[in-house]
Amino acid sequence: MENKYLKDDIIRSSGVNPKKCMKCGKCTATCPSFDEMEYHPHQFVYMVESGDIEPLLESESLYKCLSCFACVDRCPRGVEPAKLVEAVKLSVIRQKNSNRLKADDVVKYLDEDIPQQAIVSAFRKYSK
Amino acid sequence: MQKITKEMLIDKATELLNNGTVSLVLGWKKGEYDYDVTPGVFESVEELKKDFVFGDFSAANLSKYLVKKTEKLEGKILVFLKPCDTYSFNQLLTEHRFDREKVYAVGVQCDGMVDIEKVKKIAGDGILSVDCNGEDIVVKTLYNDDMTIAKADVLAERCANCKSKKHVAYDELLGESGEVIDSNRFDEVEKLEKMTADERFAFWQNELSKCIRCNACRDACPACTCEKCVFNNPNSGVENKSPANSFEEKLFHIIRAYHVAGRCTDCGECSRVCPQNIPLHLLNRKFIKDINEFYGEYQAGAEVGSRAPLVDYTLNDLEPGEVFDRGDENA
Amino acid sequence: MQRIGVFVCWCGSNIAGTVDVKAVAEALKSEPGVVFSTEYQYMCSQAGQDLIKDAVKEHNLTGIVVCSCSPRMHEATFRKTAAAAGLNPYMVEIANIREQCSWVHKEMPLGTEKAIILGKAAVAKVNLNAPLTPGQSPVTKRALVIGGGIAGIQTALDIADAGFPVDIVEKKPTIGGKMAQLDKTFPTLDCAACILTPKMVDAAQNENIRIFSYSEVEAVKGFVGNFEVKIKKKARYVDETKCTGCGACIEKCPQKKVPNEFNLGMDNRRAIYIPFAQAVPKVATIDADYCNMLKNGKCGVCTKFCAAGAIDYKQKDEIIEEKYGAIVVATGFEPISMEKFDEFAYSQSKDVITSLEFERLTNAAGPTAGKLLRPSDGKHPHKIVFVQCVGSRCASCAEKGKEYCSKICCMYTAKHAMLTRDKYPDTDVTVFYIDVRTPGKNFDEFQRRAVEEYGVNYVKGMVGKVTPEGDKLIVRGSDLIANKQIKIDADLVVLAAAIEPDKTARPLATMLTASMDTNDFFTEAHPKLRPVESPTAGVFLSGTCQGPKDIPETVSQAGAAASKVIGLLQKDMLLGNPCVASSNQLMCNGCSSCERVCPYGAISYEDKEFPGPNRTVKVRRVATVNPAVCQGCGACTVACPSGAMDLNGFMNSQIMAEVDAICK
Amino acid sequence: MKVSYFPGCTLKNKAKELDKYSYLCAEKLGVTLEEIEEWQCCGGVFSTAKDEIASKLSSVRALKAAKSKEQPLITVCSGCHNVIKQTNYVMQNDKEFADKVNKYMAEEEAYNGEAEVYNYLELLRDVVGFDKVKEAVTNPLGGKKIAAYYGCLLLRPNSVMKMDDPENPKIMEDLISAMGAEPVIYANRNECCGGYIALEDPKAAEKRSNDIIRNAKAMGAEMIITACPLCKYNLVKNGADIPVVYFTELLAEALGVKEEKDGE
Amino acid sequence: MQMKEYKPLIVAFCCNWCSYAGADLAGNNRLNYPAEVKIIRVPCSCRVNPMFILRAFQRGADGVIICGCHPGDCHYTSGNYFTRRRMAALFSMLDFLGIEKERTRVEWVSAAEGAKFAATMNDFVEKVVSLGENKRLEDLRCKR
Repeated sequence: MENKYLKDDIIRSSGVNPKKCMKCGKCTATCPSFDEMEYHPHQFVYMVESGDIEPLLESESLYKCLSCFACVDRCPRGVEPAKLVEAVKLSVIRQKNSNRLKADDVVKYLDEDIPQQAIVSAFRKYSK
Repeated sequence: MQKITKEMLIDKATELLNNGTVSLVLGWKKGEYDYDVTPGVFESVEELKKDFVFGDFSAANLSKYLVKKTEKLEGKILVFLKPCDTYSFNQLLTEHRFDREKVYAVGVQCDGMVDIEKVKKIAGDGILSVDCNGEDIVVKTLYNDDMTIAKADVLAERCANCKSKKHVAYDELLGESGEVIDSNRFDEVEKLEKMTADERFAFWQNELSKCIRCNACRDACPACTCEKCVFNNPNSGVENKSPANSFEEKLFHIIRAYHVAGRCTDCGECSRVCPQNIPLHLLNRKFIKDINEFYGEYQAGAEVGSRAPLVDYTLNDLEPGEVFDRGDENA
Repeated sequence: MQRIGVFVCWCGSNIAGTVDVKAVAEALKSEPGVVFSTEYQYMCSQAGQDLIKDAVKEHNLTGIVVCSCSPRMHEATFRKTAAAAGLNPYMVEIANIREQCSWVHKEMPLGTEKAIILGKAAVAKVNLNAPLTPGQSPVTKRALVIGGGIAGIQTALDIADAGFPVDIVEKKPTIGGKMAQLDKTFPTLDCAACILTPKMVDAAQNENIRIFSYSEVEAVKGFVGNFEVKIKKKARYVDETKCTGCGACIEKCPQKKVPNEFNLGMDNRRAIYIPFAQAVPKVATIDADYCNMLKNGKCGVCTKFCAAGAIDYKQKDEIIEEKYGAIVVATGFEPISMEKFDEFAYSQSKDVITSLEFERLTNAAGPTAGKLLRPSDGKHPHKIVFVQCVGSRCASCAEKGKEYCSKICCMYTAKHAMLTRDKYPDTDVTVFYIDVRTPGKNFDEFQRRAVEEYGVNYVKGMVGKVTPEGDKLIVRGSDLIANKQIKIDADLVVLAAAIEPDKTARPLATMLTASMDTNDFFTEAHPKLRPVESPTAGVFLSGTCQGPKDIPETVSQAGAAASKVIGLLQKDMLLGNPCVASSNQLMCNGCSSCERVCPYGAISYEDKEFPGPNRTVKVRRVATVNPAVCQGCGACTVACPSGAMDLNGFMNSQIMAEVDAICK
Repeated sequence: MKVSYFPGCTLKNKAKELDKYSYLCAEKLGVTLEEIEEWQCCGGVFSTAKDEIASKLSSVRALKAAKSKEQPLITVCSGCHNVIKQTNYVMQNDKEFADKVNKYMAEEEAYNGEAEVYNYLELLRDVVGFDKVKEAVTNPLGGKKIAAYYGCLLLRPNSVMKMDDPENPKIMEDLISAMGAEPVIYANRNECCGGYIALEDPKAAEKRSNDIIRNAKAMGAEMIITACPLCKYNLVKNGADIPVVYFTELLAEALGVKEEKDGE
Repeated sequence: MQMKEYKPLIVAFCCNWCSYAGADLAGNNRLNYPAEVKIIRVPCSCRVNPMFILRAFQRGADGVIICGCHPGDCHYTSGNYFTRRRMAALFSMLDFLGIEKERTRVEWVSAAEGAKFAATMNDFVEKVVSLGENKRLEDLRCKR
């Protein structure tokens, strides 16, 4: 997808206006997955706004967001970074053969106590 | 739902007259034919028994008459109000046009009013009587056999597109009060908006050319209660001196619609009383529709004391130039 | 019928170069009402003005049209000329044939044609002009200042110094406001009490100043120069005239568990109290919510120990009515509640405090006698985290925070950080900031000193979560420069809470018909040119009630407001603008449309008797315009459906006549 | 009174006790849970993308079922609650989205967010009332120090969930008090446990969970209660050395319905 | 009637504090605009009654433009906010009646915007000229 269209698409699909960001960094301050992420919530906002989206598409960070909405609730400007992360991630896994989690792979992750909720959630987050 | 009969109204009025609650009754008065019902003031039970009517032609919105009737009144006046009339009632209260203390308002359940012009179109001229029995009306004429017509087919436009069956003001109810209705009343306006400017102009030229400037619309309008209308005001610069080619002759309807914009409750009296059947309510509805779209939903008269949109503002209102861009989207 | 003289000015070649002035004068001769028409090189010159005056006398003119430059240039000149000739100055109209004609058109025929039309419009208007006289109203030479913080005190002192009596109404038992609670003031670090308390004493001793402490404004009537105000003096159960402020009653009061609001609840006071040592008036007040005597009639200790016999349990609220010529609003601010920001754990830990609480903790007269100790365990904190912009610049949720910048937090945080490092060099101080905003004299230098000389650690980022654990506060924040999330085990967290207008401001604005913005800050008459006046004539703004500001700015605004008040009070009579609205009551419906668009609250309603038919009388509600308050915008005239409301000098018929003349 | 009940996949499988005690407690408190027919999995996590439609249909069907019975829809599992409540919110507030969904489900009647969605906790607080719960307690928990763990799904996004103050909630604390125990306030009770990431990156989940357990214990907790099977899994798996139980189980104990029925 | 070059008639209502001063500034800077524009001074744009506009059209004006202070800068704090609502409603109604929308305009011109004033007038006149003579309002009630 052309970069410009990709940006528009992500903004439309997420409903987020990255221009509202005042770059305070509270999202990143509050993100529980910070250590696991290469790009952090405030960078998602900035990079989408500046059209620098390619690195995000290839980053593991996409799959580290917990959808815990801490950044959404605590953002003083109502930017909702988690929605951007979700939209960028969707734009990747919607491509053909881009599912991150395949049914066959699941077995290796299972232990006997793991709740169904974890499996369906992971599928929902990682696969189309 | 029970049917409300004229007897029930007369009984109520009689009771209130007799127990001294009210000294006057504002209601509907029978005319020569069943269908030419007019507003009437009744002072005694005898008068009520003689002339009071209520039925499918009790269309007149009586709220306006309260302005003059309460002016010098000692005691109270009884007024009967259909749901749409109660909106005008509230709007007049918002504008301090009469003293609420002087009025005893009885809300009357309304099943819609019949448009006699529609009946004539179906039954022809020479109508002798029109009787309603629920869903149908029976028409007797000079020339033809009795005819039964579905009431739904001859409902007045404003009743077919009724905006609310809810009484928003009353002291007492006869029958039931319903709900605000999600009506299709703006469809006609939308249809016009979708036309080209030329088509719209042709439409309105055709309609407004019929106007004979009888002032019936103004005189019936519950929002037009000015002590002196601007068109009769010698200082306004628009007073009607010689009708030929004068200013007001041509632009009367625009100014009138503008003056009631944000205050008009969409009661439809203007179109009902127009002897030339000009759809004047469309002008008012255009303003209402615009106001709803530009500034948020607003129903004049829904409550007492609300602030009309044209005497209000927000810092981020739409610019006058933007109203057209919208229009283009519609086109 | 008017007798109108037309005077066409050449303005040298400025007009005459593009407009055939002779032709204009000639053409206008035949307009209705015109009895004289001429042209001259410079109409505004003495000779030109004499020409006008002579013509008025010679031709018995009743109206004048000057075709010349813009009325913004010489309307006042020609009005004076008319007055000198014995005409009402408002019988003059100007046709602008220079700026709006000769200077913007190049061809003589076009310019001349347009000048004639503009002249005709002016003639048409003058034909309908009527003499206007500005209304006059006397001025009560006394000012009211609402709020006794630094803004109110400064305003009152300045007005009093100019010789006018001033009353200060303060809702708390003492004047002094927020500044009295501060420790040191930026950027000079002088102690707040040292510079404020002398001013408080000055105010108390100034014979032109009366202080109504523990009092509130109840009702305001009237208009500029003539306000009538009701002030409620709340019962303090102590006779102010007898109390010497000795404090014996306080020492003996058995009710010791009253949260001390002056120290923001961080310690306790008695039920009878003086808020702080330098209070003005230094008079005790009994807190009726806690006093055992007032609650259940069992105690009376304070009476026993009061040598002056000042205790009066039967004291009642008292209403004082007074007249004022001007009112100054100085209601100040409060920090917002931190309850909705519990990601910072304010309500979960005593060691998460606001900056104002920090002020009290470092103030020598505060609950810790100036030693910086943690509220939870009284230990000295070794790691302190300051968080800026808590609730400021917060656009996501109106019920939580404020969209605006609170303006003072960057500087006081720098001050707190610097003072901490100065007094306790063993303390680590970290400040989380979004931006550091220091646009003031010596402000940025101050903040840089905190960093460079005192070693305060400024981190560009925000705190996301504070987790109290054991006796530590785990602060998780971002460092955007390093692109890191950092964790600090802090001992104390200080939140720079946003400030908001005092809660009493909104009801007060309603009483004053003064306008407010959505944040409840008072709106100024013009944001740039009239920043200390409210749009409501006679109401002035001082301090943070108009917007966030620091002490130097507050004091300068207070002085500016005072000078505006002095300017008003030194007049004996107020001359109004005669071009005000007026309502034709015969036609008025009393519908209130005009009132709703009036920005000045100039329109009120009265029930008036009118003759009806057959010698009856009917009473109708009709509008009246207060000409002293009306500023003449004309919004009401258009809101009025019947045309009963009209504007002097710009009447419906006059503008309509101009339209007709132009479109003929 | 009768309410519609959406149990969700996990409650019929790994978290049967959460389901079972929900029924028992409700019954004791005079509420009948009517499991909606043929419910489908909610999907586990709500996608905030406006163009993600198919994954929200199962929630819409559940909501429509409740609407048709004119009953509020009750959820217990935090995951289901979050997904269904957010879905309902977009159906109410995003007309464009709702139109698409309704078109997609063309054969059925249009749905525009008419149903009300309550979590079981809200049912206890707002419908039953904690005072009534307190009255019904037969085995008070004797002042045990219990930490409520909310996680993220019950509280956020607050603009949609509107259950409690998202930064300082007290609904579970109030329940703990009503059951005769002592609530432990600790700041990390609304931080994420690591959620579904446990599947792929257990180390990450471990760190999150440890932060929570450590904080709760530091503030004196002897037990943790939760509403979410995934939260419980993460906390238990990552070395919680104090009991982690579902709040319904504890409630059943306090109401005295646990032993009797277990005996059957 | 003799055929001559079509010259429109434009009435411009300008508020005293901003736009009238802006027009004066255009003059001071000698910025040309067509002589067909005739300015009427009003204290505030909110003084402009829709009746004035209709009257102008009635008497043969081909275009009517209202100029006021920028929103937020009104000398009377709120006047132009009312203007904005009133004119939005009125213009939409005129459009509804089939009157050409290019004949009416509201423009915010500050006292510093002499150039904007001239440019606005040039543009407005150009648009009105392209429409030709205003017949519709006059003809609204005269069906031929």
